[in-house]
Amino acid sequence: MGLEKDGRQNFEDDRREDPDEAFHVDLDGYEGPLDLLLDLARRQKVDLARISVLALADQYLRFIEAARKVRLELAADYLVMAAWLAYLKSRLLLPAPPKAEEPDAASLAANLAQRLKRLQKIRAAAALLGERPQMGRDLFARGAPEGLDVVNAPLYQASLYDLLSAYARQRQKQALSHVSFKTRVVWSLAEAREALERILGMALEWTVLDDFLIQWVTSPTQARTVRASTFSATLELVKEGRIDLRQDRTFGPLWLRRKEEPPPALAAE
Amino acid sequence: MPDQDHLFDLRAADAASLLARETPSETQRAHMRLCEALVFAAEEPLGEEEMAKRLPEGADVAKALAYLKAEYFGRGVNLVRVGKKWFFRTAPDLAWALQREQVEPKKLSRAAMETLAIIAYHQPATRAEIEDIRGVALSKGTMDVLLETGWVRLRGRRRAPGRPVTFGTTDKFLLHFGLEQIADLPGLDDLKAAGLFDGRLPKGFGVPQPRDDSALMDDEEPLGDEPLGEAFAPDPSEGEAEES
Amino acid sequence: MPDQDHLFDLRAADAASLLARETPSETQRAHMRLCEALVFAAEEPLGEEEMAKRLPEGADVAKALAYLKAEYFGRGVNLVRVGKKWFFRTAPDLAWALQREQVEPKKLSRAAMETLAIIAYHQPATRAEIEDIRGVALSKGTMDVLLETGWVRLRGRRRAPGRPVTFGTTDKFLLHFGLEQIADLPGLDDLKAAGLFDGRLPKGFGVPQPRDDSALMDDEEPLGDEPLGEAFAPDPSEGEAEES
Repeated sequence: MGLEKDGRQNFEDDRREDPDEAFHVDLDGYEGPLDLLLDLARRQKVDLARISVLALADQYLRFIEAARKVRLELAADYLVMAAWLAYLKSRLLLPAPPKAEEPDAASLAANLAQRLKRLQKIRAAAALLGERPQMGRDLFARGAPEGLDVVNAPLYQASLYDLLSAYARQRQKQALSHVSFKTRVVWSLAEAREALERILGMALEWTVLDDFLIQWVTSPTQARTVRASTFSATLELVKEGRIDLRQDRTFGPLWLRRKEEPPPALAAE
Repeated sequence: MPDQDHLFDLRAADAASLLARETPSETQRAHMRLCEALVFAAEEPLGEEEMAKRLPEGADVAKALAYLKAEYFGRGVNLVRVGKKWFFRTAPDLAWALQREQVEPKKLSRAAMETLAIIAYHQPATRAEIEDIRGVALSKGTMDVLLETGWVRLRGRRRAPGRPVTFGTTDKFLLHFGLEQIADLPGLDDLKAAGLFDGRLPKGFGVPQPRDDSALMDDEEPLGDEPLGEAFAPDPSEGEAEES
Repeated sequence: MPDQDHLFDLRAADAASLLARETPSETQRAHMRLCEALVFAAEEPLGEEEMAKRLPEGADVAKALAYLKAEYFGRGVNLVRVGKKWFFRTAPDLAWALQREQVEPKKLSRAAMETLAIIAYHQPATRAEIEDIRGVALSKGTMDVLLETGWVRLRGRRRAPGRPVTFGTTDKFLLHFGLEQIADLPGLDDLKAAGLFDGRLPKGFGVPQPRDDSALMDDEEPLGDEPLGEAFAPDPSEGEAEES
């Protein structure tokens, strides 16, 4: 209801005890002014169609007055309704103005009665709805349904044109952008080393490295890569102490020879 | 379980008498078996189209379901239609034997129940219309609770100043309350007879029938992309919000 | 499962004959309804003791269940007992209807289309050859999709280091693209005439005459038993994979 609990409530409460009051001045149970009006109307114990709006307005205003003594602050909804009912009451009591610019008091009253009736009906409907057997409370679906499956079976679609244009598109693209380099034959370090190790047995005495290479070089274009890789491989073998390498002068031929005594590390193996 | 259920049972009885008049053919029996298995296995109410896709071409699904419904009349489990969908559920009169002690479903507050009723009987309804009938501002919480149940949905927007969001009920609502269609709402005739919802219509325009069609009505338009926040938030002009 | 089901059906038929011999009394009918609803709503197979607790004192649960089982004999849904527990399940012979294939039209990705075209013209083609022509690595997904279409098949293996799998087209491919034979695929001149190639082609550019003989070619051998995984997996040495 949004009513503020007021600190002064108890004090005021003590002062106004009215045993004659026909109703409890407590708004907490009401869902707004229309609900309050409906409750008051019900106490008239007549059909809503024949309700006395004037009497109802009086009751409402008295109730609100009383309520304000209990709580200084009332929800705006209630006060707006009170103001409107006070206005309606004055209109109902005074003779109708000669030239009616506003709806006459009787139809305003009828309209209010109609709204109350509408609220009453929808309440009844809500109650009926709530009384219906409900799923999960009174009605139960199958406890353990197996479930239905939908398996998607893709159906691929493509036209011959799609196929041909896809083919032409990429063949053309590749034909124009494809720069083909001549495949370079590269002699890897591993290959060179393997080859060297295989023929080391022949090189007990000092031999020129290029003599070895001759066996491997089949075309002049390969000479560079073979020489470079083999040279690196010889350095590795020197480091391992398996061969000796010698060069007598700058840019002179490289001499290599197998070490006669295997190094202790290898002997141990 | 007043009037409405009685009506519902009458319809079911009508269906039952179908089998007294007609005997399904062998083929129809086969289709009934399939529909029975499909609806039984489905986790949710099953549409006739979905069944048709799983039955032999040209099978009369509606007829098979009518026979099947008749066969289940008076049984402990009934075949029930909700909207255009079908499902099995326990018979209403056996509720006492089935109620599970531990689970007491959360009850809706009075405000929520009334708001739900207004939306159901008056749909499509705007927040302002709900507030007008109840004579009190609608709290955001109430609407949230209802949307959370899945019984209420946002339908669209009213073609009117402010383009307010319109609310309606869902198939889940029908399912939950055991209604075949929105026209089966209890007390609807009474409400219509009282002519209570024609306030916003000119005289002679007729009493609007609540509609939960997915199609928008003439005075509705799609939700669009605007944020929906304002649809739920209390009108800023109203200081107080009810507690829900 | 077949044997078991057969036995089960015999037992069910026995049960069915029960109803031919005996007619349940009104009271027994009421108990059947309750059992039906209880078993239906239960989330797990339901024991007879559990049912007895919810049925009127002294009710013959076993008898009610026997009648009920008989009633469900031959229906789309059967009442089944496992040990001392009961549950409903859809009739085993209708299992096929619970699964529905839904045809979903799909377009091939550009990568897949290009790969397909290369396979068509250059078959038998290995993955490496396709990649060489396209100038981009072939993703596993692309090949999977093509095999799924049923338009591409594994032909055999190339007699070459690594024995790579060779791909070719299928009869389904011809059917889909309206070709009588693979040789009907247009050649370079036709493609040029159709405006699919412009004039800027390097000298010596050609389009192969495609062949899809089912017989393996001289440089092919049968697939053998080796796993095919490596035929699809992208070469680990290639960093970037095309998007499929």
